[in-house]
Amino acid sequence: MNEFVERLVDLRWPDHVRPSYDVVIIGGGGHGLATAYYLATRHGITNVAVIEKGYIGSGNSGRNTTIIRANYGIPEAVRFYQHSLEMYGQLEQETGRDLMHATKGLLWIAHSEAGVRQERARAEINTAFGSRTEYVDVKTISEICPQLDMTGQGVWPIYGASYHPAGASARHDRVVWAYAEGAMRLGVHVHQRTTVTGFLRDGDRVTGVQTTAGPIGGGLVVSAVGGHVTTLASMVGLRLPIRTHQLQAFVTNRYAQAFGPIVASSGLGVYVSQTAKGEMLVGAEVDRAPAYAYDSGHSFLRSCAFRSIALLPFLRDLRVLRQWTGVCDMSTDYSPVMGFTGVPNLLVTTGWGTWGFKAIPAGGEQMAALIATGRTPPLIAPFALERFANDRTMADRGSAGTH
Amino acid sequence: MRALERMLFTRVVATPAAIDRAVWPTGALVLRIAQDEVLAAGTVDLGAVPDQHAIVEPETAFCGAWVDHKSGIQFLEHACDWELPAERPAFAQGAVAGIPVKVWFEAERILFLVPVPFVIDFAERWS
Amino acid sequence: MTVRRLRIQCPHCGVRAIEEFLHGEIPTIPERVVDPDARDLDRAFMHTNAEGLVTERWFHAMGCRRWLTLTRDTRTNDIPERTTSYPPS
Amino acid sequence: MANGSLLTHLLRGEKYPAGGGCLCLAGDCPHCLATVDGIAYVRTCQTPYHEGVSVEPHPESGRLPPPVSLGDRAPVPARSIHCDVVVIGQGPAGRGAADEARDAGQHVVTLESRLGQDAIGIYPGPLVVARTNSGMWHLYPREGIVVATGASEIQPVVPGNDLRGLVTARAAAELTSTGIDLGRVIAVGTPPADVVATTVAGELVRFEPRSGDPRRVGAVVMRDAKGQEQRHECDTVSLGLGLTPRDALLRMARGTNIRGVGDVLLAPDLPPCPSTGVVCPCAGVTVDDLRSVHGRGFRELDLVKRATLAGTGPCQGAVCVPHIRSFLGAQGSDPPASFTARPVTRQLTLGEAAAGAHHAATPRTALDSQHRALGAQMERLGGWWRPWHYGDVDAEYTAVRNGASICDVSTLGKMQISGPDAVALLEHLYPVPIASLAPGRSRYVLLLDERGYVVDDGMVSRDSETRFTLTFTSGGARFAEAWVRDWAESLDCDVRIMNQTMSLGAINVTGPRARDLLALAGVDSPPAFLHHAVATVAGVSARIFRLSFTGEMSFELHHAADDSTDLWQRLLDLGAGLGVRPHGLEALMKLRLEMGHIIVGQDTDFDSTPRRLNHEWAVRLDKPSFVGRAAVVRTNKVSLDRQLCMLEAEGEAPAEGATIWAGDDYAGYVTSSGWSPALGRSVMLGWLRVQPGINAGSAGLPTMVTIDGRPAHRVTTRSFDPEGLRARA
Repeated sequence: MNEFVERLVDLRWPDHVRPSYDVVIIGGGGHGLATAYYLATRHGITNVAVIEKGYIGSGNSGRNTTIIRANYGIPEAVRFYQHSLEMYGQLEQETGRDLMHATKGLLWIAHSEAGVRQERARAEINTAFGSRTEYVDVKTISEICPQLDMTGQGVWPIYGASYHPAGASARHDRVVWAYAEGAMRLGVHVHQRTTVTGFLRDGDRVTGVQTTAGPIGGGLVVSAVGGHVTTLASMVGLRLPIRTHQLQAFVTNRYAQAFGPIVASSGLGVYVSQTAKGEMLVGAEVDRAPAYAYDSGHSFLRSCAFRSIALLPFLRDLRVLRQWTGVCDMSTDYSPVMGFTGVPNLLVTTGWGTWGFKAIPAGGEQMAALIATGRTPPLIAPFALERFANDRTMADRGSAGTH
Repeated sequence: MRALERMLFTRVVATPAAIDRAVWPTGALVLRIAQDEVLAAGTVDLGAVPDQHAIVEPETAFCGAWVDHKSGIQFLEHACDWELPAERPAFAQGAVAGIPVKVWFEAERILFLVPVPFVIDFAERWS
Repeated sequence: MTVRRLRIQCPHCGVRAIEEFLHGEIPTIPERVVDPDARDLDRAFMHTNAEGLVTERWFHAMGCRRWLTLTRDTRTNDIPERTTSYPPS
Repeated sequence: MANGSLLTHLLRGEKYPAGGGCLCLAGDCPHCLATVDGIAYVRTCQTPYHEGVSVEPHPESGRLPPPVSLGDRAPVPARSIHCDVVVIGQGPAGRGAADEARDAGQHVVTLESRLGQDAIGIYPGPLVVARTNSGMWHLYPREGIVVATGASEIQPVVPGNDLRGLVTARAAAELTSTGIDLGRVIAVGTPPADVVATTVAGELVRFEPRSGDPRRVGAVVMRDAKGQEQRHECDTVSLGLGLTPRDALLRMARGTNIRGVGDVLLAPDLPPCPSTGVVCPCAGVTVDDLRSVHGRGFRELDLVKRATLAGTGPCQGAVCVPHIRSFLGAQGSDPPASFTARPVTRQLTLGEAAAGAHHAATPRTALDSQHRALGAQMERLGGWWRPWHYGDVDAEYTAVRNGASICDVSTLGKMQISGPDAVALLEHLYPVPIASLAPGRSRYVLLLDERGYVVDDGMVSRDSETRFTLTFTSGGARFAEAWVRDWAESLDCDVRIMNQTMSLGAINVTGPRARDLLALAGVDSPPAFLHHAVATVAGVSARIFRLSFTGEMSFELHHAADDSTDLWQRLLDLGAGLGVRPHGLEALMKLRLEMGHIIVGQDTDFDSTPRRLNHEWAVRLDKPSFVGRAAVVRTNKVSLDRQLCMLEAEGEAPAEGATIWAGDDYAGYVTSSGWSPALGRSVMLGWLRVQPGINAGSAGLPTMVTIDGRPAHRVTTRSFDPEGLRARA
C-alpha cells in the first residue's frame, strides 16, 4: 500500500481502429494527448485518433524533470508559459485527478556580475508580462533555501538569484493519464503499440497515415512526436529546424520532504528539486552532439553530481538511485514550433526541447484551437514554422540549455 | 610537486613536411603538438624551418615541472581518464585534472607543461 | 575493440573522452543551387538530423587543437575507429 | 569478506536492519538496508564489518531525513585503469572467464561485489565504473567485458513476507556456513545446501508470526495437492523459489563487446501468479494494487510500474519484476523480460559519483596576482578571471577620460595567420575588404555565422602581404580558433594558423595622455589611428595597435605573457606623475557605453543581424562572398522588426534588463546602462521594436519611450564626442 498508486484514472482503450478519423495525432505523449483532450472538451471534436508507438507517456513526457515555470526571456514565451502555468494550476480541478501538483518556488542562482544582470533582466521581463519573478539577495536566498552553500565551496559564490514563486511541479505520468482518460472518455481513440510508417497522400495533400495496424485516414494529421520528429517529417519531404539531443537526469533514494524549492544555476549548469516521493532529482543541460541514443553517460553523472554538491553540500551523502535519458527535439532558436507546415493537412507541434512538460496544457489547448478553427491563435502565432523564412526567430536566452 | 616554473620555448607552425625536415637544436626537447605545430625548448632559427610562411614565435605561456616517474604516474592515474603511453620517451597531451596539459615522459622523470592561465588551478588539483 | 562510444580516437593525440572535444557542424552535402535564398535558408535553419550514420567534425580543444572528421551513429553513439580521419595539409 | 559482512554481524546479535523480510545476502533485496556511518540505504550484506561501525535502522516510513551535519569525509579518489578485459563477478563462471583471458595473455581486471567492488554500470566508452572501498575505479577495457553476475533468487510474495526469519536458500546455506544457528529450518522449494532442513511440498500460502514475537516467523503455511492448508512450525524458512538472471549490466551495455557467462544467461524462472501480499517491498505495492491498476487500464509492465511505483525503489525491481511478469502473464499479456536497464545497478553516494570531477577551470591572465594585490574585485567574465574594479570606479573612469589609464586586456583572442591564401581566407571570413588593407593598418570586423548573425567582433591587422594578426573578444576567443581552422580547411586554404591567446599579454594604454605615457616608456612616435607597429615599450618588446574602445586615444600593447608583470609595473611607475591608474571592467563598460560601442554577447542576441545592430556599415555587400552574406541579403529583404539603439534619460541609470515601453506597448529592453559623468545623464543601449503607427520616429522606431516609469529618448547620434575626435587625437 502506498500513497502513489494511481486510484482514480480509468483508461478505456478502444477495441478497434476506425478506417479514418477527422484528426489523427501522431504521438501519445503529453502534447498529443492534451491536443486530443482539448479538441474533445473545448471543440466537440471527438472523432480523433492518437497513435503511439510505445505506451502513452513513454517518451519525453515520462522522462523529464516535471518542472513547471514561466520565467522566460522574451514576451511571447513568458505569455505562453504563464498561461500554461495557470492552466496547470486548474488542471486537477478540471480533470478531477490527483496530479500531485505542488507550487514550490524556483530560485535561479547567479554566481557572477554577469549572472546578476541576467537574473535581474529575467525578473524585469517576467514582471512586465504577468509572470511573477523577483530578484532576491543572498539573505532572502538563504531563507528560501537554507541548504544552499552560499560560498559555492569557495568556487561559485552566490551573488543573488531570481525567484519565481509560482514555479511548480506535477507528476508527469499522471498528467499524461489524466489527458488520455479525459479524451478517451469522450470517444477519442488512443492506439498504443502502433507505429506510423508513412503518410497517405493525395498529391501534396496528406490524407492519413500508414501504420503497423494498417492505413488510417485523417482529415488532418498532427505530429506531436518528440525526438524522432525529423525522421517522421522526412517521410513527406518536410525539413524542420530541429536537432535531437540527449537530456539526462538522475534521482537519489527517497528522503523526507525537507527541500522546498526548485534550485537552478546557470553558472553550474544544474538544477535540483525534490519529487513528491522525496527523491532528489538532478538535471543538467543537453548533451552537445545530436543523438538518439538512450544510453546514460558516466561523465554526466560524475560532473552533475560534483556540481550539484557545490550548490547543495548535503547531496554528497545521498545515494544515486537511477539515471535516465530522453531524446529531445531542440529547435534552432530554442523555442517551440507550432502550427502549419506548408504540407497541406499536416500540422506539427515540436521544438519542445527540454521544456515541453511545462507547456503541455497551453500547447494542447492552442493546437486544438488551431485545428478546430483553422486559424492560428495569437498566443502561438509567434511560434509558427514560417518565422525562420520571415527572419522572426524567437531567440530566448531564458530557455536555452535549461530545463 | 615542485613549483611550476616558466619555461621558454619556441613555437613553430609550418607545413607538416617542413616540420618533418626542420633542423632542431641538438638535444633540445621538441614536442610535436600537432602535425603542423611544434613546441621546441630554447630558441629556434626561422631558417631552420624550410617553409617561407612558417610562423615562429617565442612561447612563454607554459609553466613546467619535472617530477620523478613514480609520483608522476601515480598522479596521472587519478587525474586523467586516457591511457598513458607505454614507450619512453613519449609525448602526450589532453585533459589532466580537467586542465589541458602536455606531458613528456622520460624513463626516470616526467615533465608536466601547464598553460600559465591554469597554473594555480593545476597546482591546487595536484595537491 | 573497434567501436567506441563517446570516446574519440584523435589521430594525433590518441583516444580521449568526448569532453575534450568541441562538436562541429554536420557538413551538409552540397546541393545544386536552384533558388539561392531557399537553399541558404535551409542550410541555415533546417536539419537532416539523421537517425543513423553521420559524418561530422570534432575539434580537439584539450589536445592538438585541430579538427578531425569521423562517422558516428546517432542511434547508438558508436564511432567505428576506422572512420576517423585527420585533416590533410 | 574478511571480517564477514556487516549483516552477518548484525544477525548474530539478532538485529534486523530493515525490520524483516526475506534476506538474500546477495545485494538484491532491500531487506538489509540501513544507515551505516551516516550514509543511508546501505546494503549491509555487501558491506564489510568494521570495529566501531554505526548502524541505524531506517524508519518504518522509508523516508529518511537528508544528512544535515556533514562531518569530515575525505574526497573520494578516482582511478582510471586501462586493461584488456573486465570480468564482473567472481563466482565459478567469472573465475573461469578471467583465467581464460589471462591464459590468452590479456590484462584482466576482476570485480567481485563480495570484496566490496560493486560494478555500478557499464557506460558508453566502453567504461565499467566500480565503487570500491578504496574509491572509484573507472575501467576502460580494450577488448571486452565479461558479465558473470549470476542470478538472484526469487523472493516470496505471500502474506507475512515481511517477517523476520525468512531467507533465500542460498542465504540459508551461507548463514549456516558462517556458524549462525537458524534453528528449525523449513525449506520451501529448492532446499539449501548443507543445511539441516525439513523440505515441505505444495503451494506457499503465507507466513505466520510466532506467538509472543509478532515480527518473527513462527510457521509457514502450504497448500497441498488436495487443496488442504498445512501449517509447519519453524524458526527459519528457507525459500528456493527459483532464479532470475542478474542481467541489468548485460542489458545496459548492448552492442559493445560484452558477453555474459554462467547464470546471468539463464532464462528467468517465473514464480506462480501472486494472489495476495506485498509485491514490491521498496514501494509497498501489493498484489491488490496490481489488480486495481490493471483493471483501470494499466496493462503494460512499464505502465504498471509507473502507476504503482513498483520497482522504483532501492532494489530497482529485483524483487518485484518476476512477480509482476507472472501477474501480467496470468492476465493474458506477454510482458517483456524486465524494465529498461539503467544505471546505477548498485547504489553509490553523489560524493562517490563525483570522484575525479573538477570544476571547469577559469583561466587567469599573467597579471592576476597584480590585480589582486591592487585590491581588485575579480569576476568571471568572458570565461576569464578579470578585474571588475579596483575599489573606485569613478576615479578609474576619470583617469581614462581626463588622463591616462591602463587595462589588462590579455584575455582578447589573438591569432596569427600566414600563407599564400591568407588574404583569400580572410576575405571569406570577414564582411569587409581585406585585400585593400595595407600592411601596418588595422580594421574593425564583425564575425557572422551562416545565418547572418553576429557571433563576435574584433580587429584584423595586416603585417605583410601574406601575414595578418587577428583579435577576437575574450568570450569569442574560445571558439575563434576552431572557427578559423574550420573555414581554412573547408576552403582548402594554404595558410599557417597560430593561436596566441594565452601566449601573449595585452595591456591597453588609454586616455588623452596615453601618448605621454608611451613617451615616458620610450616610444616617441607611436602608430596613428588604426595603424600598428612593433616597438620596445619600457624595455619590453611589444606590438602596438592603435584603436579605441574607450573612446579615448588607445594603444593596445601585445607582448610575451612572460613580460606582462614587468610592463604593467613599469607603466604604473612611469605614469605616476600623470596619475596613471588601472581601470577595471566596470569603468570600461561605462566608457564604451558613452561611445555606443557594443559588447557582443551582452548587447547582442542569438539572432542579431548587422542591420538589427545598426552595424550595416561594417558589412560590404559589394563583396561577392563572405560567411553569412547570403543570409544578410535574404534578411535585408524582410522588414526590420527591431534595432539596437542608443538611449538617454535624465537621472540615475535604469537596471540592465529593464523593459522599455512606448506608451502602453512593450518596446524592448535595456542591454547596457550606466550613468554618464561626461553627459550628466544616463546612457543606454537597448532593443527597440518597430512600432507601426505608435509614437513612430524614423524606421518605425519610437523616439520617446518610458523606462522604469521615467521618460527616455532614442538618440541617433551619440552625444559624447560624436565625431570620434578623441580616439583619433
